[in-house]
Order: sequence, then C-alpha cells, then structure tokens
Amino acid sequence: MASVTITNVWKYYGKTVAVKDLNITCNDGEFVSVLGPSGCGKSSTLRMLAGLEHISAGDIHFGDTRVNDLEPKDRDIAMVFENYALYPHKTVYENMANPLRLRGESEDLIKKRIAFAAEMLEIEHLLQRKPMELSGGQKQRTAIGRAIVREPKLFLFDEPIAHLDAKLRARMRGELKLMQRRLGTTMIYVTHDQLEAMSMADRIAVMHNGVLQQFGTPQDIYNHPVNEWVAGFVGEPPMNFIDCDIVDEGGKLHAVHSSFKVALTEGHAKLLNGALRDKSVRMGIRPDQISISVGSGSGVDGRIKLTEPLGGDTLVNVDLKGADQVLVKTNPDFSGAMDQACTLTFDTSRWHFFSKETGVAYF
Amino acid sequence: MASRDVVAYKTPLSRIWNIFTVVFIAFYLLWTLLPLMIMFFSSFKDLLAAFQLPPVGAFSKIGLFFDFTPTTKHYYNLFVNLGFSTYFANSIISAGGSAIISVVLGSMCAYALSRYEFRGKPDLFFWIISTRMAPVVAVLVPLYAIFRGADLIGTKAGLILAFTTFNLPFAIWILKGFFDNVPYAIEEASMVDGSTRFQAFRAILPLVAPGIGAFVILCILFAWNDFLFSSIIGSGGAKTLPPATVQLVQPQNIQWGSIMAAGVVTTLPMMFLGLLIRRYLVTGLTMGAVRE
Amino acid sequence: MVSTGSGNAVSTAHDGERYVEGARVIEHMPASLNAVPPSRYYLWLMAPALIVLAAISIYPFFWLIWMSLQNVGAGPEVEFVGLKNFIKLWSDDKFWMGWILLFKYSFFCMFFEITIGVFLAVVLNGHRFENILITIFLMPMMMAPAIAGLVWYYLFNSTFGWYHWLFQSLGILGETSIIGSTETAMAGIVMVDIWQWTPLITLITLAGMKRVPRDQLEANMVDGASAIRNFIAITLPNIYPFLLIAIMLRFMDNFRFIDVIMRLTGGGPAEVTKVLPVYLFDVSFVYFKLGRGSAIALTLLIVTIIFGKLLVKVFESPASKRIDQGN
Amino acid sequence: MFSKPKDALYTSISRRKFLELGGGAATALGTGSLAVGMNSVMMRTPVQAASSQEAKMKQYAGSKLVFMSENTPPSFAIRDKIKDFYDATGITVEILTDDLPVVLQKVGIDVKGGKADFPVIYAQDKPIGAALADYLADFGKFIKDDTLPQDPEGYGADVWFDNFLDACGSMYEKGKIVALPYDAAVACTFYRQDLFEKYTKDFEKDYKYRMEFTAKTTWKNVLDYATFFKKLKQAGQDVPYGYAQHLGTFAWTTQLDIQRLMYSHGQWLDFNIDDVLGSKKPGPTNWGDATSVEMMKQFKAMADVSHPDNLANGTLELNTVYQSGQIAMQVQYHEFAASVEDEKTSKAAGGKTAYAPCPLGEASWIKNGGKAVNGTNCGIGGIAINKNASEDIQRAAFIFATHAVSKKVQYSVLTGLGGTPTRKSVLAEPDVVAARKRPSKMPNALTFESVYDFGIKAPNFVLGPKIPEVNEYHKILAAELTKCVAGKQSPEDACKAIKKQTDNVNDI
Repeated sequence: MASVTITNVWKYYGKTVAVKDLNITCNDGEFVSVLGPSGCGKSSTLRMLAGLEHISAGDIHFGDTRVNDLEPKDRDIAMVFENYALYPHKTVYENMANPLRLRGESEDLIKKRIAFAAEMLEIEHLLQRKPMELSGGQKQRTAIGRAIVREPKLFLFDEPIAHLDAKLRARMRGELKLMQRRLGTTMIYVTHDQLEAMSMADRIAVMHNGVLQQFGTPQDIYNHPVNEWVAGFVGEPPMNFIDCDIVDEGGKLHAVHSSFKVALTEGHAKLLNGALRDKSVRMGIRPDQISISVGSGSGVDGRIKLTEPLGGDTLVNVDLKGADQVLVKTNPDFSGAMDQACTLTFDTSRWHFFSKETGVAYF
Repeated sequence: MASRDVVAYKTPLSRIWNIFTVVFIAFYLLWTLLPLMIMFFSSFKDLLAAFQLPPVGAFSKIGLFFDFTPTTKHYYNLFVNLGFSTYFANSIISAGGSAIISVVLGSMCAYALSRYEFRGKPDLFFWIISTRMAPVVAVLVPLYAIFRGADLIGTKAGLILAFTTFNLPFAIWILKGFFDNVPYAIEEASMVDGSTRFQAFRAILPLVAPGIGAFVILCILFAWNDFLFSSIIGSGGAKTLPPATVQLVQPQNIQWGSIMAAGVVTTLPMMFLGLLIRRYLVTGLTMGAVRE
Repeated sequence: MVSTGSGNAVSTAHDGERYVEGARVIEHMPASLNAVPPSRYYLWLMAPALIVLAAISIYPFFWLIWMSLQNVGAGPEVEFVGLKNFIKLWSDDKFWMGWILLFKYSFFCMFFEITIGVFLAVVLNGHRFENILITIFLMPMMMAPAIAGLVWYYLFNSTFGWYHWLFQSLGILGETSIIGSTETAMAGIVMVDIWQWTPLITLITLAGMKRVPRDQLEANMVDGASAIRNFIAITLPNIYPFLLIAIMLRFMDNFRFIDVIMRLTGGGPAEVTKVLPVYLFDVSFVYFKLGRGSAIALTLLIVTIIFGKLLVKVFESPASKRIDQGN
Repeated sequence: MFSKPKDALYTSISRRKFLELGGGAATALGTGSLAVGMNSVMMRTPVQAASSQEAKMKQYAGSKLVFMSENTPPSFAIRDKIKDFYDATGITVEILTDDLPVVLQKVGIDVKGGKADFPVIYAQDKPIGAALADYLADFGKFIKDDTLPQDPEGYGADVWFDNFLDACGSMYEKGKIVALPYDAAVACTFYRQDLFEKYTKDFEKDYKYRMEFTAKTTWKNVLDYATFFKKLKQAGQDVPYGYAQHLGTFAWTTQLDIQRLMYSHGQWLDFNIDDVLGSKKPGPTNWGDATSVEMMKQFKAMADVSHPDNLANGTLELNTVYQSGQIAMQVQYHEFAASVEDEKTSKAAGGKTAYAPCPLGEASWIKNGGKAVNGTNCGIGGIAINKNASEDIQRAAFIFATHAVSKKVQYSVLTGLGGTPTRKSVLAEPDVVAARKRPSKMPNALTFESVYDFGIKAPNFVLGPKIPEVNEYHKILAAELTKCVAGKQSPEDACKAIKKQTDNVNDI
C-alpha cells in the first residue's frame, strides 16, 4: 500500500505537451479517478505512473520512493488495460498466473491467489478457457484478476470498462468499487465517463488539454466547479450558461438578462467582486435547478421549443428572449406543448457565476 | 463477407457460362501441369526415348510419350556420380541457414521498427526494402568483392549470408506487419506484470509464431530457387541445386534425363513446402500487401 | 483583455494563470527536464540486421557510383573519366533497346497475366474445387526460374521438344522453334513467365474478390445490375489496388530476374530478347566493362527504386488501408 | 576492389621447421583454410636445381590448388585421375567445372578483382586468353627454371599440333607464353556419307557434278548440296536438311562459323593485325569491304537453305540436330565426333558419318584478291596461371599445368572420355593410329586426318582475332549477323553496323 505523489509532472511527446505541470497527491488506500475528454493527458499520466512512459519533467513518488527511473516491473503495481491486453495463446489461469510466475512465486501460492481472485470475480468456471472464448465482460474480469493476484501496492485502471455494454458497465462500476474497498489498495482510475468517476472515486482529478482543472471529491466538483469548463464537462445534461449583467439596484445586486432580472443572495453578492458591478458575467445553472410551469407567471418568461420525455424525467428546451436557450429537467407529468409560453424559476441558491473573460468561478 | 454467397439464378446464359468455365479450367489445368508432367516422365526416360517425337500432326501417336521403359538411372547417376547429395545438402543448409538467420535478425529488427517511433523511420524502412529490390546483376560485382574480402566465396557461410541479403529485408518487411497487428498493450501488460523489455518481446513471439514459421519456409523457398548468387558466391565449395542442374548442360551433350531428374529433385520439396504454407503464400509473395 | 489570433477569449486571471474558453491553461515551461534514459534497447534489437543490410547495400551502392566514373579496360589499369560512361550510354542503341525490350517484355507479361489471371479468378471464385485447383495452379511458382528455363528450353526445342511438336502439329509454328525466330522469341520467354506467375495474379485477385463488400454487390443487384455490370462496377474497383500491387511486384521481378531469359535465349536471336539486365550482364561479365556496366546498373537501380517508392505509396494509400481492415 | 594482389602464401617455412614448431597453430591455420573450401594453400620445401626429379615434384607437397575449368572432357579426365597427380606431387587440386561463359565470368571477376581464387585457369584462346591476357603469368620463366620439374618432351611449338601453342599461348607479346594447349576443338566437316551416296545421282542430274566431300569441295558446292536437299524436302521427300549453322546464343562460335567462310576466300581477316600475336590496338576492322559484304551475302544464302531452327542452334544444339538425323552436313568441332559416333544417342552413328576438311573457298566469290583456302579455325583451351597468385602458388600451378598437358594425361583424355589431345606424341601411340580407321575405339581419331593432317596446317588455319575486346566484338558480330540472317537487315547494312560498332569499341 502506498500513497502516490505527482509533483510538477510534465509529459512531452516531441514538441507536443500532453501533461503540463501536474500536481496530484493521492492518499494510501484512496480511489482516485482521473477524468477528462480524450486527449486531455489522463492516459499519459497513468502510463507515467506505470513506468510505460518517461516522465519528461517533475517527479512521481510512491510513498517515499521516487519511481521516475524504475522499470514497470520494479514499481510493484498492477494495471488493467482498456483493451484487456490478455495473452491470446494462454488460458485464463495462465494469464492470471503470469505476473506471479515472473516473480518466481510457488505454484501453491499461485493456485491460492488465483482461486481467491477467481471467486471474487466469479470466473472460476472459466479458468481453462482462452481469451478467444470469452465475452467482453469475462475478458475484463480476467484482466482484473490478473491485476488482483499480484497484490500490488497500486492499481492502475485505464478505462477498463469502456468497451462493455451499458448494463454490464453499470454492474462493473459497483463491483469495482466494492473490490477496491475490500482490498484497500490505492487505485488510480482513468476514464472519460463522468458517471464512472462520480460514482466510484473518492476524489476526482479533472483534466483538460494536459492541465489539471480541479481535484476534489465528486460533490465538490459537481457543486463547486472551479471554472466554466469543469462546470460544463461534469453533469448530465450539461449546465446552462447565460450571459447576464450584474446591476446594482438600491444596494442589491441583480442578475439582469433581457428576459429576467433576478436578485442575488447576500452571500453570493459578497462573493462577487465589487469591481464587477455593472459588468457582464456568465451565469451557470444546471437543468434540474430550474423549475418550469406552463403559462406566464412571475419568474422568467420563456417559450417551449421542444419537449423530450425520457420516462423518469422530461427535458424541455426553452427559448428565452434574445438568442439564449435553456434546458430544463422536470418531472414526467409536465405537459407543455410546442410554442407555448412558460415560466421558469431559478434555484438561486445553486447557481454559479463565472467570469465572462476567463471562465473562473466567482463561487 | 464473401461475395460468393450472392444469390445466382439459372439462365440459359449462365448455363453456357458454366460449360465455358469447365472448359477453361480444364485447359488451364493442362497448361499448368503439362510441363511438370513432361519433366517428371522425362526424368525416367533414356536419352533416346526422351528425344522421341511422333511425326508432325500425328495426334493419334501421342501415346509415344509414354512408350518407354522407365529407368531410375538418372537419379542414381545424380546422387552417386554427380554429387547431387552434396548439392542437396548445400541447398538445405544454406537455404535453411539463411532463412533462420533472416527470421531471427529480421524479427528483432521488425519488432523494434514496429514499436519504436523515431525521425526518419519511413526512410529507414524504405531503405531496408530497397535492398531487396536491387537487381542482382547490378550489385553482383561489388558484393563479390565484399564476400571475397571476407574470404566467404565458395563457402556455405558465404552463401547463407548472400541469401540473407534478400531474405532479411523481406523478413523485416513482412514481420513488421505481423508485429503491427499485435497490440502494444500486451507487452505493456507483460512489463507491468514484471517482465523485462526483452521478456516482453519474447512474450508476444508466440502470437506471431505461425507467421514466422511460414516465413521461414518462404525464405527457404526464395533461397533454394536462387541461381545467380549461388553460382557466383557459392561457386565451388557451396554449389546448390539450381546451378548444379544448369551445369549438366555440357558442351559434349546435354544430359536431359539427368537435368529433368535434377529438376524433379529441386522442385518437389519446394512444391511440398509451398503446399504447407499455402495460407501465407499470397501475403509472402506480395510482400505483405495482400492478405488472404 | 487580450485577443489571440484564433479568436479565443484570453485574459489573465486573478490568480495569475491564464484561461482559455473557461479552462485553465499553463503556458510556462517546466523548470528543468528529467534526463531521458537512453533507449538503446530498440537500437540493439535493430543493430544486427541493419549492420548486415548496410554492409551489403551501402558499399555496393557507392562502389557502383565510383565505378561508373571509371573506365576499366582490358588490363588492370583504371582511369577516371567523369561522366563519360553516362554520356556514352546516351548514344548506346543497345542500352535504349534494352529498356524498350524490358518494358515490352514486362508489358506483355503483365497484359496476359492480368487478363488470364483475373479471368481465372472470376471462374474459380466460389467454384466447388476452388481450393484444390488453386493449389495445383500454384505449383509452377515454386519452381526455380533457372530450372523452369531449362525445362521450357527442352519443351521448345525443335528437335525433341513436345511443345514444339504441338505447335507444329497445330499449325501455329513451322519447323522453326519459338525461340529460334525473331518474330516469336519474345513470345517464348513471355510464355514461361505467364506459366509461372499468372497464378499469383489469380491468388491476389481472389483475395481481393473475397473482400468485395457484399452489401455493395447486393445493393447494385437490387438496383438491377447484371453479373457483368456488377463485376465492372463493384468488383473491379475493389480489386484494383490489389492488381496495382501485383503489377508493380511483377515489374520489379522482371527487372531482377533474368534466369529464364538466360537459359532460353540468352538475349537472342538477333537480340530481340536482350532486355536491359541481359545487356548489363554482357557488359559486366562478358566484356568486363565494369565502368559502363556500373553506369547501366545505376540506371536500372534508380528505376527499380522509383518503382519501389510507388509500390510503397500504394501500400500506404487509403485503398490499401481498406485492404488491411478487411483482414 | 582493384587492390594489389594479396599475398596468398600462408606459410613458407620448411617442412622440417614446420615439424619442429609442432605445427599446432600452423596446422590449425592450414586446415582451417582447407575447411573454408576454395582457398589455395601453400606448403613449400625448397629444392635445388640439382635435386632429384621427385624432390622437385614434391616441393609443394601439402599444398592445395583450385583449377577453374570448362566442363569439357579433359577436365573430367584429369579429375578422374587426380590421385595420380597427388601421389606424384602431394598437391591437392580441386577442379571446378562450368560452362565457358560462366568460367569467363568467374575468372574475370577473380583476376580483375586482383585476386587468385583460381590460380589455375582454363584459358580458351580468345574469349579468356585474349581478353584477360594481362592477368596471366608467363610460362617462359617457369620453363627455364631448373628447380621445377619439367616435361621430358619440352614445350616447344613442335611438341604440340601445329599452331596450337601459338593459338592459346601467344598474346600480344612475342616470346611470352600465357597458356599451354590443354584442350582442342578444331573445325572439320561432318557429313552423312550414306545420304550423299544415296542422292548423288539425283544431284548430278541437276548440278552436273558428283555430290561428295573432299578437300576440294568448295563453299559453293556446300550451298548447292544444301539447296538440293531443301528442294527435295520441299517436294515432300523424307530427307534431312542439307546444312545448318552455329547461330545460337554462343556468340563466340557464331564468329568462328562465319570466319571459316571469310578466311577461305582470300584469307580475309577481321583486322589487319598479326594473326598469331594479335594486337591491343587492332585499328579499324575490315568489315564492310567488298569481300566481307559478298561473304555476308553468301552466309545469308546458306542460312536460307539451312535447317529452319538455325537461329536457335548453338554448337551443341547443332550437333544434336545432326545426331537426330535432321541435317546431312555440319561443320563442327572434331571433339564432337565421339558423340556423333555413339550409337546410343546418335542416328548418324555406325559408319554413316564421314569426316572431311572444312570447305574450300570459291574463287568466283573472292572480291579483294588472295587465294582460296580451306579456312579452318579452332578453340584451343589453354591452361594458364593467374598472375595475381603468389610466386609459390604460381610455381605449384605450373607443376599442375605441365601435368595436365603431359602426354599421359592427353592420352587418357582421348581414350577415356572422348576428348581430343593437344600433344603430338599421343598420335604415335599404336592404338591411336589404329583408331583412325573404322571400327574405332576412339571415334575422335576418325577426324584426325582432316584436322591434324590438313586443317590446322598453313595456309588453311586462322588463329585470330586476338584483341582485348574480343568478347564484345563477338557479340556485336553475332548480333548483326543474326539480324541479317533473320532478314532484318541487308548484308551491306550488317557489315556497316559491325564496322561502326567494332571500331567504336576499339576506340577508332
């Protein structure tokens, strides 16, 4: 077991920079997910951790050991690959035995460990098959099994369930989290799927274009995105952004848009820098933090453009005055028709303001 | 995927087509086999019988071709008097040796080329394959000079190296394709599992083993059938079957029986090997451009 | 507020870092780089093969260039003559004739091999005995060209050759053998090439035909196309990259191997089969004009390498990539 | 590649010293080289002029030589009895045999590369001897060296058949001998006596003279015979063609083929140079003069009535055609008599074939003056020594060369494998004398009268052209000649083309 410290790490591929000045510390036994769209540098980070890529600048420590110059085999880690990377010519048993064999463990121990892992992963009946004969989920379990038997001090997962079907993915999420809790091993889990990251990780590192945007608990990231990009990336359906002006009316700050004027709470007003008064900002609000009712009323006026019933929820596209549009998530019995006028109410305690120039959140 | 599954309907036209198909295939079969058959039968014929032809136009007397008392004396002559057992052994050793060396060195190089990205890689790769494209006649003299300088003329070691000059680039080119098809992640997994880089390379060798096996055979085939290198570089001490056969054309008389027997001896093993690697033949003969 | 060329809103944020489109960006450079561990591993793997290849290709290449600038006479004396060998080639009829004949030979070989080979593939595709037939047809390819030359020499001989007898009996030829007449000698050497290498075209075409997407064929059939139209409109474009590769490979082989020609005609009669490599052979190994020979060899080498470049281009073309995906 | 010859002498220490040293390292070196295959290996025990013949023979005992030879009977004869040589000298000889073009190719690469992989070389007079003369050692110094064993008969011009030593030994320098005569092929006429007798009456009706072959038979007669046979054949009779030429792939014999015709008419020569010595600067060729154009015409006329596959038939194929009974007449090399007389392979065997000298020139065809002769030429395979080899290897090679041309070996060449000897004294052997008449145990001897008693003697014999560019000249000649025969160009144009290209090659 070990903590992992990534200090000022850079990754260059020729002139291209994949990872820029990355700093992450993950504690012993923690489940950390690295989240970001493809090309954000998350896989490079993982591969540097595994020792598969050279660390261009900065240091990585496992516990107190600097691992920069250690070969993968000397880092005492286990990794699960996106495409499973099983040896096609070896049986499931042999695949799982391989890392132990390479370390010269006794056959008894190998047998014991594999039995344990196979039971946990429910693949006992598959041990004599070859990868060709397995389904995607079974291959994935084998790959995980190969990682478990090693009892490493660190697990690295590279989008391990991306290729499974939706149902299986949901199940594996739960199982993986459970497994990590049971083994108590530090785990770093790379994914582009926010659902996976949110549901499994203790902490999430959100990356974009090689730069760490935010590192924090899932709640933190969801509720307090540090900038517009994180806010837009995390959350499904995505956050609505509306440009508004901050107007001081009688000592009270209001967010003013062509179709609404909403007062800010005391707390929020305080957090907004005084210098920004009478200036324009970007307001962000998640679709489920807007309530909608048909017909005009007190609140924000809009016109229903399209409704998409999803069963459990209904999504409503609403045109505001001017060019803006917002997406509202409401309950399934909502019955607005196209082109009908409607009224929206913002949950002002949960809204966000971002600098229009930089995208940095004010709170 | 195969287009053969497309539904076909019977029409008068398709019937004519079918008949035509049968005739065409029969003709092509004859065209392919006749020279081989004549070679085979003539190797059992006495010289006078080998020279017998029916009168022009006398198709009814075509049976004359089979009118001979089979003799195995040419084969006997080849192996007992003409030293063909030595040439046969030379062929096996030099072709086999070069094939193995080419595939061993070639797979190492191909693996590195497949995994290692560096500037000028396409140029290096092209240079490698261009060494195989060079017309043998064009580079024979300088090659002779090199081999002579290293005291390799007329030795099996020299001939193995000479064959390697065309087998090695071939092996690199083909095997790179094979390694490209093996996901890098498997080696990475192996390294994370605790193997060294070289162990990881060895770990994926079983994945390309069938292909490697086939290309050992294909390299043997190319080397076995070579004439120019073998007759110049291998001259004397390491003569292989093709030049030995050509040498049976002697000023006093051409020993057709022995030549045909030598042809059979040279060709049969290769046909057998060709059959063995039938599945890889297209890939091999098109330098990996086409896979079956 | 600063505006960048790309139109993104860029500004300096309150904490001193920069943001682009709402995300944090870092524009400074790392203070220092870690030393790159020398990755000699791959070099070591490549070294043995590259050393062997370098020894057998670089030295001969420079030797050829150097020798092509020399005049090598009958005796041991060698004289530097600059580009004279190349200038002389310009007015050397046999040199140009060699090129013409080489292309003529290759063209005839290609024409017949492609025509017969593709047709054979069409006939064989899906045939009940496809596999066994192909296997039989492959047999000539396994034969050493030198031996094939000898066998066909035996078949063509006007005194005892069965093929000559057949040609004569069918009235195709008179008493003159196919390689004994200036009119037919080229046909003779082309025939052997066809015999040996048509199956390769068939194999390649078959491999291509197996990859023709069935949905395309079906869509076309539903659209009302006949089998022939289907072949022309769908199959042919699909196997075209395969054929291109085949053509170039055969062209290169025709440049490389002269075993069959040497055995059958030696370039005769009256030089109608004296393709360039045969002429090169004469100049280098019969006249020992190594200077002139090197100049000819260089031209041959350069053309071959151009062909090689084209071939590699086809390998890397999108059409070819599609071939690989079908795998 | 053109470096100075490397001294291939591995050790020149005396045998005694060698034994004293225990020989460990030296043996390893020696056997190591032996195992490698082709290298000549040298061991030397110095001898004095006064030493015994045996000591002289054995001075290179333990050495190894490589002999690159053509695959003709003498090579096989020597190889068969190589043990005799080893017993006498202690020298191991590896004999490599190949087709003449391949021998030329390999020897050429070897000597031009400054090497001596082949210290002993089969030097066919013109293709190898004239082309590579600069690389061949002079026998003169060895012949005079009394520390070397010498042939009791000597090496003078008179111990060989007339002109043989000149043919293969004299190249460009007077007095220098680059090769000793080892293998001989002299042209003479082979004809089907049975057919000539059978058809002579018919022939006489048309042509008013007998169809026969004597030394007086002219090329015009040959043309008549061939025309006669062709007419008969075209009339549907089951007769062979009358004549055929050597126009196949082997340019050298094609040149010899027309040279006989040319020389017969006014002793025409390709160049105005000494026929015996040859010249490195031959000057303009005589092609294009009136005689040559006339001869080209006549050659074409002969070709037109010859066997239809003329252009495909080289010397060997021509003989096969004759053996199979398809032609009634050929001018062929006398060493082929053995195969023609072989009943197992030849339809012309069993007394059907008779031998005569080459045809005589036809006086009316001579345009430039000179007299008509029975133009006869040859291919004398000399045995030569590679000048690149070290002095000791050359000396050892000399011992082998003299063995190869010794009376004993030359006799076994004739008796054993159907070859033809070069040493005159072989002819005096009683069984050789007997073999000159049918039934003959050595069928080649049947040609001796036409060849040795007539053809090779003055004024019939032509030796040249010995020029360094002889191989290219042969190819040019053969190419233009065959184009003319194939009807692709007129005889005049052919002569002009030959002149232009040949003069170009010779830097005129």
